[in-house]
Amino acid sequence: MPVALFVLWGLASAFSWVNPYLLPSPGSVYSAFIELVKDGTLFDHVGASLGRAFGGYLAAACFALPMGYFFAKYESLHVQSRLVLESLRMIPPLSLIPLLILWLGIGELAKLTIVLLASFFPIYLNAYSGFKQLDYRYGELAKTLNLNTFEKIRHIEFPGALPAVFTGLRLGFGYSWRALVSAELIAASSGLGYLISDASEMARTDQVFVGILMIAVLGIIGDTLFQRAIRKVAPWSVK
Amino acid sequence: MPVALFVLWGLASAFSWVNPYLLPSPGSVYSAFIELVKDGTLFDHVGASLGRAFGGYLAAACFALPMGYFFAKYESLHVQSRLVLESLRMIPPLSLIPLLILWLGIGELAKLTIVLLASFFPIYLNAYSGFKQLDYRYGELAKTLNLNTFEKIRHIEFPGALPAVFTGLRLGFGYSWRALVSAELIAASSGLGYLISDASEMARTDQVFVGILMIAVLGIIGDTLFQRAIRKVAPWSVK
Amino acid sequence: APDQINIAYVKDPFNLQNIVMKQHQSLEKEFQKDGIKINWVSINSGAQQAQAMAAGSLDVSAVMNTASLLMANGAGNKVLVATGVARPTQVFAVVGKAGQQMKIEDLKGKKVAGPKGTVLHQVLVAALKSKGMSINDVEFIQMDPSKAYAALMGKHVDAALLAASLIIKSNQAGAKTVVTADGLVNPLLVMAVSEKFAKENSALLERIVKVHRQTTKWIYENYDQAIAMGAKEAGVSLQDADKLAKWSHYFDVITDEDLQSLKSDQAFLLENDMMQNKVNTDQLVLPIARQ
Amino acid sequence: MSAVSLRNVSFRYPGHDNWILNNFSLEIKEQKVLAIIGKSGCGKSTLIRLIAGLLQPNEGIITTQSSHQLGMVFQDPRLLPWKTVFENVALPIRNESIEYQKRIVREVLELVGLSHTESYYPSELSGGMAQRAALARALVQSPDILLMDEPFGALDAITRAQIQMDFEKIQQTKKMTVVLITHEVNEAVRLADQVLVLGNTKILDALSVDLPHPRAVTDLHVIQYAANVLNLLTNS
Amino acid sequence: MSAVSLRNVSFRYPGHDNWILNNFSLEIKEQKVLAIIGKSGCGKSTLIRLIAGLLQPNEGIITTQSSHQLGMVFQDPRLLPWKTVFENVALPIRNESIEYQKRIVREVLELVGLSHTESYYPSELSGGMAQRAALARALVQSPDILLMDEPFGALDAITRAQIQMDFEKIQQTKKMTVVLITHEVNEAVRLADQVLVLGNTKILDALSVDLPHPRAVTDLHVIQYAANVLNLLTNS
Ligand SMILES: Nc1ncnc2c1ncn2[C@@H]1O[C@H](COP(=O)(O)OP(=O)(O)OP(=O)(O)O)[C@@H](O)[C@H]1O
Ligand SMILES: Nc1ncnc2c1ncn2[C@@H]1O[C@H](COP(=O)(O)OP(=O)(O)OP(=O)(O)O)[C@@H](O)[C@H]1O
Ligand SMILES: [Mg+2]
Ligand SMILES: [Mg+2]
Repeated sequence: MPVALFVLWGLASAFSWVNPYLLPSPGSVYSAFIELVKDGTLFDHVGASLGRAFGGYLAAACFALPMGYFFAKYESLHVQSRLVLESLRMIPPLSLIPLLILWLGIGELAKLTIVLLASFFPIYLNAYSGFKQLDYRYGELAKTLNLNTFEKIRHIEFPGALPAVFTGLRLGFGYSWRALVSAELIAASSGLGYLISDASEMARTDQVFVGILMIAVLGIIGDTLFQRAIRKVAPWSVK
Repeated sequence: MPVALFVLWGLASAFSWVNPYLLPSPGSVYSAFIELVKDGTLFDHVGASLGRAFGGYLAAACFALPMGYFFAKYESLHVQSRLVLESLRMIPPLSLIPLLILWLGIGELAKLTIVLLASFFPIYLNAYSGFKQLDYRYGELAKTLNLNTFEKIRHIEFPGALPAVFTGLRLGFGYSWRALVSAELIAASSGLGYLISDASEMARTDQVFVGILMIAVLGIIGDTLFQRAIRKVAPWSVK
Repeated sequence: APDQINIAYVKDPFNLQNIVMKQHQSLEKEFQKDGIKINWVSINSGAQQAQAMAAGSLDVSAVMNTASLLMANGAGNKVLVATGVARPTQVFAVVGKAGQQMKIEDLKGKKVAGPKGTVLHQVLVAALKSKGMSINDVEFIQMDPSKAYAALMGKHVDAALLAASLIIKSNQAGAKTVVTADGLVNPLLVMAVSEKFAKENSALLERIVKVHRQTTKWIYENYDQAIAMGAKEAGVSLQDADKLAKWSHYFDVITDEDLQSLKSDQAFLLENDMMQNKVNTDQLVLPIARQ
Repeated sequence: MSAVSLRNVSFRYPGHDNWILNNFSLEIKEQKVLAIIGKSGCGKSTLIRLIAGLLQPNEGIITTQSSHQLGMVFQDPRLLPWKTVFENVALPIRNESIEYQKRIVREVLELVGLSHTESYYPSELSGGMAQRAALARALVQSPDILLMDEPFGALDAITRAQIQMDFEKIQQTKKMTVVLITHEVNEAVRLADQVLVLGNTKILDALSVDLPHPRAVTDLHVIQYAANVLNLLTNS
Repeated sequence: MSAVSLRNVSFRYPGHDNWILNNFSLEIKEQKVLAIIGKSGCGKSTLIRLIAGLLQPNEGIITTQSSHQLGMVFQDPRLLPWKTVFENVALPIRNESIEYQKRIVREVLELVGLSHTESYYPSELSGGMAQRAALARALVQSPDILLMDEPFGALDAITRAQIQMDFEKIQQTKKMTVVLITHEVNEAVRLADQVLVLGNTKILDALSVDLPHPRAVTDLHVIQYAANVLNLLTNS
């Protein structure tokens, strides 16, 4: 299927079915790619974006997983913070950019926060519902085995919630990539998101496509590594 | 907690701890709200946005749920389409706007597509993993009971996957709201997202806040209704 | 004195002075002896520049359009003019759909896409007015230029308000320019500074302005070299770079005429509900900008 | 005629080397009760799952008449947690009219002593109650072939005897083809026309029980047969 | 001295009106085996869960010595699906050294006849094997109080007799306090010092079994006692 799409793209360009100013030919995208690789800027962009996407993602995971766990466990915490969390979940991060600039300035922190806001909720909500749906029978077992909190998480709750947690982590990872364009609207001078919006401003559609394809390719590589890792760590979770 | 935040906001404004240009006072937000209500534009914005958010969301759900189901069932379908789907999942919708305009024009279709792209993946991936993780023992039961495909979905697979599906639907709903700002960057003349970006461009921070708060409030109401509905339809899924 | 200056780097639409100033590290050199660090931050959006100034993250913007500057001031965020940069009359244009050459009159009843409240919008209004029409005679669709460009290429609109490279690209795609800002409005790009910085560090500001003016001079003296630099940075061909530079009309000292166009800009913004409070535009221009 | 026939069936679980059944043949007679006993882990459940078509043999063929309706009681109750007892039990007759469903389900719940728990969810049942509900679900449609994997294992002696008796009666009228896995030698002899002793990969012994129904556990003949079976089991 | 004492305990499940235990008192003697029998659904599992502290009584108090270690065999095997048999069984002694764990776990798996399935996941076990793994998990730490809810229910007669015998031996040396729920009257009489017949909400009858260990099911005294218990059960 990807091959078919690629062929279609080639044909569409070759026979000028579509406007080449909006959908550049594979050839011109390739030469834009080579050009960007040669002058080294592509690596700068990739480097900057990788840092932001992973940084924001890791931060999101670090907040979201414990929150999901504790909120599932102590429903009152969940109820308490529901309004604030749900608001944050619904509010478009793009609209928060001015406030983020106010509080966090125009440096990396604001960009990381945009990524964090984008990827936090799938991780959090999936963890929450994963921990919430745990089979109570294993909870009883934990009690008779005298497991302490940490042991209970390790032996019972985490493995039990893992399928849901894993889905959340995968989703969050995707959203952290997606958020790059928004994040790099804030005073960025490098990064794939910046490349895309800058090139788009200058009608360099070929460069836009290089940016899009890089994001897609890196994202897929990341997702694949991710799935490998989980298969290693928790073979039971992926039948 | 929401109350505490509100009080903090009031105090911050009253004592000018922060720049009112970036964080307007509750009073000025309120009067902007009244102003927008009086001239009736707020209702237009809300109406337009509700239509888009729900339209895109419903479309996303209509595609994502069956896809999640069939891909979980027929792994080869999943493998086949993985590259394309994962690419779409990673690519920032903002960067696709020019292409969407090219193909879908500047009407509602392009906006709905942005909303769809934003909310599709949580629904799809959660449904996929929900259906994938189904207890095989109930599948055996279905076989001995001679359930046909539809009966199997109705009695066994759907209820079994429901907790995961529900989390996906909730997440997707949030993202459909969030996508409004991006969606309404495409040639919109009304909608809360338009209100926010327009007001932000014109330095009308008070109106920006009206827009943000409306999105948050409507989103929370939607989420609450949603949870009520699920509790009615499937009481077993929320213990 | 501060130990660093945060200054916005704005390369679009083809701001050659800024490009050269950064490449030559002129400011870095100027302030090296004082131990002051220059932080370039890339922010293209005028609105975002103003927000960053309000938040204290930005001191100076090398290039800001006057509409953003006026709107910020109208909302109480004091941003002042430090010196002139360009009067890019041909950099802003109304471009028609590929195919026929449209005249302004032909726009009647047509779909025109572009960004509201900007010079481009102003150009459209002025052009229509010059033929006895108003903005209500066209179907105006709010979009930023890169999206308007896409809509024009996809033939979903009849005309688009475009700037700089987008004009060149659309012309190459067969779309014909209907009218430019030339003779209709006087678009102004200026160097802007937050009121706080202007007050507290006027000496530093003077030196920044001085470097900027030296750069402008250098560009006219070493035109080919400057064009090559700009072409590379903006990712356009030498020809296009030359075209863009010619369209831009770089300058430095603000004239009475410029003050007048600031006034008419404000009138336009007020008229279109883009500004709430009128400000005294003369007071927005610092004395150094005029010498 | 055979209701089910297995010919030269071999089976092992994917990823495991050991054969559970090896070149295994068996004819299951129409309208008769076949009891299977054997040590824990010898392959009884695997055999019944092969017959039900839930597993595919690596070699050999298994034939059942396609017109035959199948009922199955798994070794675990396998009730759907999102359905009440009533809804679980009504599942096999889901296409009948509501009135019919109500009547029949109540009848069969009465039989297994669960009348009062119609509206309970499975999580609210005791172990034995869940097992009885599963039995009720299998009986509700009077299947042509009934496969039961230790259907009475979690019941106390009294309840068990009661249900055995009721089942014997039903079988006398309905004449289903039954495969019954059990650990209770008495139960096997009381209910079955033939008792099969299963060992690793093969049948160790078979014994026909030629006694008239209804049989009583206290009947001397039954006791005699039971002693024989226990002997077979012990010596195997 | 009592290992566990229940005083005037009443319990009903939240949202249900019927009392499972009502004003229920019981002393469980240290180092003795108490067998509980009773009809399906009468409240045996509920009682054992109250003793284990998994449920809280609505009224009355339950006291156990806090220093006492608890072992429990649930009515379902309740093995963790993400752990192998070895890992599941080693869970109660997770804080001991690896060498010790290996030694002890292998010993106890040997005892229940699961040596060859150390590395199996629970989904690869037969019903009886899973139950034996659960039993092994409870025995691995030689708890002070051992609560067992039908621990041998899914085993065939031979394996069951074998494990009963082994358990009797262990109990003779370890002298745990044991509560054993069972449906097998013979089993109760063979293993227990006292047999309790539980009915709805209360104890119907109690019987001390004063026979020396080891006991054989074929012993006449045992048969006599078993007949008595069955009588109690039938008449209750
Ligand atoms: N979670 C629950 N919620 C409501 N009622 C319950 C729950 N668990 C058990 N019951 C009810 O309590 C009663 C006693 O159940 P319990 O499991 O104690 O029986 P039992 O004696 O162990 O039976 P069995 O021998 O069948 O296992 C039953 O009527 C059952 O329906
Ligand atoms: N899913 C599986 N994967 C691998 N091995 C399995 C699987 N299921 C069962 N086995 C193995 O197959 C053998 C037979 O299992 P089966 O469940 O048929 O035994 P059984 O005779 O029903 O025993 P029990 O009386 O204990 O229920 C066992 O050794 C078991 O370990
Ligand atoms: Mg079995
Ligand atoms: Mg029980």
